[in-house]
Amino acid sequence: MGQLLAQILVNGLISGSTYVLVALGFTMISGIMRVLNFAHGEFYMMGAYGVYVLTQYGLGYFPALLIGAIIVGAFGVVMERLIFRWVIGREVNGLIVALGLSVVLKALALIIFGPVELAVTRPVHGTLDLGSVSIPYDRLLVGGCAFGIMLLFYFFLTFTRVGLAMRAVAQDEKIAAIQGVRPSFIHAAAFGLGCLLAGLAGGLMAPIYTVNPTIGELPMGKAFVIVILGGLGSIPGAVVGGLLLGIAESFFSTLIDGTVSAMLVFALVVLVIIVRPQGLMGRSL
Amino acid sequence: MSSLELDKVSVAYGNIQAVHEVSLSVRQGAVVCLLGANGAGKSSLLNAIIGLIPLRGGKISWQGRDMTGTRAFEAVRQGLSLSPEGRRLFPGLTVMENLAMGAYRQTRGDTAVSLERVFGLFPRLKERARQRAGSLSGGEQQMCAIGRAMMSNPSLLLLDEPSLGLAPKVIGDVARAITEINATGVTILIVEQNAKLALRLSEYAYVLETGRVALHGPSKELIDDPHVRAIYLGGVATA
Amino acid sequence: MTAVLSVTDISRQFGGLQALSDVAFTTVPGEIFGIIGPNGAGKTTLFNVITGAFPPSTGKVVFEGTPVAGLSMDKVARMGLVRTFQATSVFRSQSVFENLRRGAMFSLLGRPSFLLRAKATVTAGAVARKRAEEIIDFLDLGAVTTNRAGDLAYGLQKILGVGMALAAAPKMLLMDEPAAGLNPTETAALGKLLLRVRGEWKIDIVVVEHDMQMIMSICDRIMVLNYGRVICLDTPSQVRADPAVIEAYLGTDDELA
Amino acid sequence: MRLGRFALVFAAVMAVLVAVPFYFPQRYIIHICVMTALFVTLGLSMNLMLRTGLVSLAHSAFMAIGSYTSALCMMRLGWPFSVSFLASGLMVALLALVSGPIFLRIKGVYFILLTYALSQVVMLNFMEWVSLFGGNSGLSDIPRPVLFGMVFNTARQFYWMALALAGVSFLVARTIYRSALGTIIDAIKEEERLASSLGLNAMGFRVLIFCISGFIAGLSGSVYAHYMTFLSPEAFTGVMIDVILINVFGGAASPIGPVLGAIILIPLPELLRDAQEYQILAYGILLIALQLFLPEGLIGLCRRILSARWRRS
Repeated sequence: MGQLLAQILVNGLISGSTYVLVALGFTMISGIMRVLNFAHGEFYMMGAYGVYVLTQYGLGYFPALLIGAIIVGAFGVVMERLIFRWVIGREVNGLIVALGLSVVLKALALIIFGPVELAVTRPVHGTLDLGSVSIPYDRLLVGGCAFGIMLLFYFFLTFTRVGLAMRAVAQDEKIAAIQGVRPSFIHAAAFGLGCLLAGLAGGLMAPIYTVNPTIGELPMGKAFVIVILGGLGSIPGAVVGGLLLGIAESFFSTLIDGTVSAMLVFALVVLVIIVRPQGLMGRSL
Repeated sequence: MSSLELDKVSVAYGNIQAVHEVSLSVRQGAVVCLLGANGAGKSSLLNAIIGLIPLRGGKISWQGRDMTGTRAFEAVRQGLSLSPEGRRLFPGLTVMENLAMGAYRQTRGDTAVSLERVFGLFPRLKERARQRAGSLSGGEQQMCAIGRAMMSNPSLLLLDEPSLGLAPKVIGDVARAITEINATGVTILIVEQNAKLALRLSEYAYVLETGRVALHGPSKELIDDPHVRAIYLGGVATA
Repeated sequence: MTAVLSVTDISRQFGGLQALSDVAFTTVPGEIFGIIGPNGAGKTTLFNVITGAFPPSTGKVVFEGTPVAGLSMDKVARMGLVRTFQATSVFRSQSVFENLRRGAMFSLLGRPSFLLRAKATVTAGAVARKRAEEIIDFLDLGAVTTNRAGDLAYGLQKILGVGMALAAAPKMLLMDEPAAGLNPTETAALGKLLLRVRGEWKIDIVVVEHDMQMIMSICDRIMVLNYGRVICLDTPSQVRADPAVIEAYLGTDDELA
Repeated sequence: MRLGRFALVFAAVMAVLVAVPFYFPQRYIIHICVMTALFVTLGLSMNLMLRTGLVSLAHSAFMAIGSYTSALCMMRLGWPFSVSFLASGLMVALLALVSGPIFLRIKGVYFILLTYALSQVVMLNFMEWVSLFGGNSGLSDIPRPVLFGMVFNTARQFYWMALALAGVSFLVARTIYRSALGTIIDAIKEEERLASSLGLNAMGFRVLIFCISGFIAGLSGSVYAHYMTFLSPEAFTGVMIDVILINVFGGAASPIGPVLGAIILIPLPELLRDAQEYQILAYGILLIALQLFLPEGLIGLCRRILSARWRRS
């Protein structure tokens, strides 16, 4: 029983960590710009295609992951300047615009790559056996990278000037402005960074699953659940909510089955909403 | 020689006009206070000076530079700084981080100097440096807000209701700090509803009533003016 | 004399902050009761506790013998205790007449169950129109009945807001800073209006206000809050002369010592 | 009389629409007409939500629930179509009644996210509960409806059925908007706090509208199921966006908005089947452009033009 629990926990933490990466960007964008980026899953999808294309051109997996994510982030900045800045603070309008962008990006992927499943070569093979718990190396890599990225992101938010300004803008944009922070710069930077995180998550998951134009939908759905659980706009909430979701899913689906797990998780979300409508961690960065 | 000049400044929210053609001037190095009952337009005026609300009309200049239309994030580079009404700290950030935000436009070296100065003014902040600003007491929050405003090393400090909701003893601490700040050459425009406190701290006062200057003069003379009392306590105004 | 609104020993904490401590008062029929205090004294918190926006930590609020603390705002309004807001007082996109008609209609058709009573809609429609017309006469709004409420001058919007509350057929009005944002002329007009509301409509009023001039001139009794405590509860002339009140408003001399 | 004029116009439009299959007997055109009428219905159901100030992403799932309910009632329980049809609406309304008081406590954005999660869970059930819903391969051989002894098995008959449903939905929506209930939901959308302070139980009315809206969405699903005779979860992907787009494009401020939106937008992808990816691409760009440049939709544009002309004359 203890072994099973350990295995469930490890699996949950690994899948949860990638959920966190997607949810972090989503929640940060909504916290800072009051925009619900329903196209967030498509930035994840772009990250996966980025790795696919770049490795096709002979780049190694890790450089491809990094460069791909940076391109996704840069594209996010462009989208913010082009589209999203007009709907800042108007959550419903922002949502519809983002839905539109999501449709556009999926269609573009379909036009460029077709509806086929593309495979990215796995950078590592084999399985790590720790007595009773066994973890495939590629999964371990994803989990390790995801936690590493979370750590870097944490350091960025805590110790850099721009990171600090992002948190300040999320809490009180006007007051941040009178300290000399240019809000439009922070908006673009936060949107780009959020997209970069989603791109990284997509790139990390690409070798494990195949790549197709709709792969972003699932992680985005998870991100929604996570932000309801953790509180919209809350960074700690995204981490706690993501890991919680990963472990809960792993637990329920190992012991019962996938569908029941999804329903139980949904019931959990409804429960959280009844008890704490602002989410587990409230609304602050 | 006057340094902050407001010339017929008007401010409005939608169809509610908050400030009507207010003109006032503040001498460099002085402490000047703006009095008035609630809703008199005092905060609106400060917010307009720093660029948080656009002007409906009029002109603002600071040290001879035209500040009309300056956006909020540019004002700090002109030496302006505001400690807003209700403190408005970043509640999820620590005291240290709030102060760091105040020094957002400063270089690392200048930040260290400003920090020393702020900790000198408010030793309590040093003890609370790692605490979340939202968990501070009211007095500490006010110190943090003034401290944050001082971190940009401003030449003009705008203080909005620094005594609001504070216990009398803490008000004394804050008042002393304001005097100290002024002694280092910072010009201060202070909005207060605690009239006695404000008049004691300042050398000149303007009294606003429903968005207009109703009265102004040297603070010493206004302290005993029945008009001021009438504005606050609704007695029969004789003038 | 029976109490209309009775508030017993209300306290309320936020985190570590004691926003209200042991606030108590009782209004009598036919009274205009004022609540004042410097900024941050706890007026808004008290108002929110009375109107059920959040429950008190301890204490009771009783309206005409029924405890109301913690009940939803609409339910309390249907019982006859109607509140007005500082900022949002009208439906900006609608005409003046429609605003008043809504005020009356919502009090009559407040719950979805009205759809089961076929006649309710018809009678309510007629009653609402009649009430709206009455109030237009009372407030002398005849010249602007078809104007969009959002286009009215701010002072008139406030008057309309009072009219809408009247249309809801209240027994008592609870008003949150009705004079905020008004100029002295408008404030004076509003004060007169409140006196007429009490006189001609027999509606009691509890008003939280900053404007001393107005509150002193219309209230029968005034309660002064400072730091969440009642420091004075008396007639206007007594309140104005009370040293504790003067100190609360103008500050004390020993703060700089 | 205004009512008289409206009744006349409505009857005339319906008459023209009823006659469409006689002039365009081609099967694919009638298919498009059926789908358009169903989306008019669904669009109107969403319009009720939007008028109350709520964006629901659960309506595609609502339609799906209606479809499966109606199909299974006939297939498993052997109920007649008329009963199954009503059951499909009631099923969704019941779900709305139970979930509404919880979901609708949540304002704005959380409500949107939550309805999205709800729709995901619902669709997951259809996919995974194979014994009942047939999983990804879905349900096939759904029986054709029999009403008043008449078997509905031609596209033309379904068109009339869908048209009747759309017509009734339109009348229901219009009646609601023009009644006291309409005033109430407008007030809730504009100033909920103020409406409550005057004695309005805003939550009660929001739940009511959620139920009515769900009921209509369920009915549209029922007609869809028996028309297609085949159901799979996949069929409902994209509906979520379509139904919002219809309202945004047409303009959500009037019940005519979603009608116009559906009539213009639904035939488009069907007519250009060959270039579907490009169609979808154009769809997305349209959605963004509309939201940025024409946030009030066609109806809003018409009103602006009309009022500008009114002012000039």
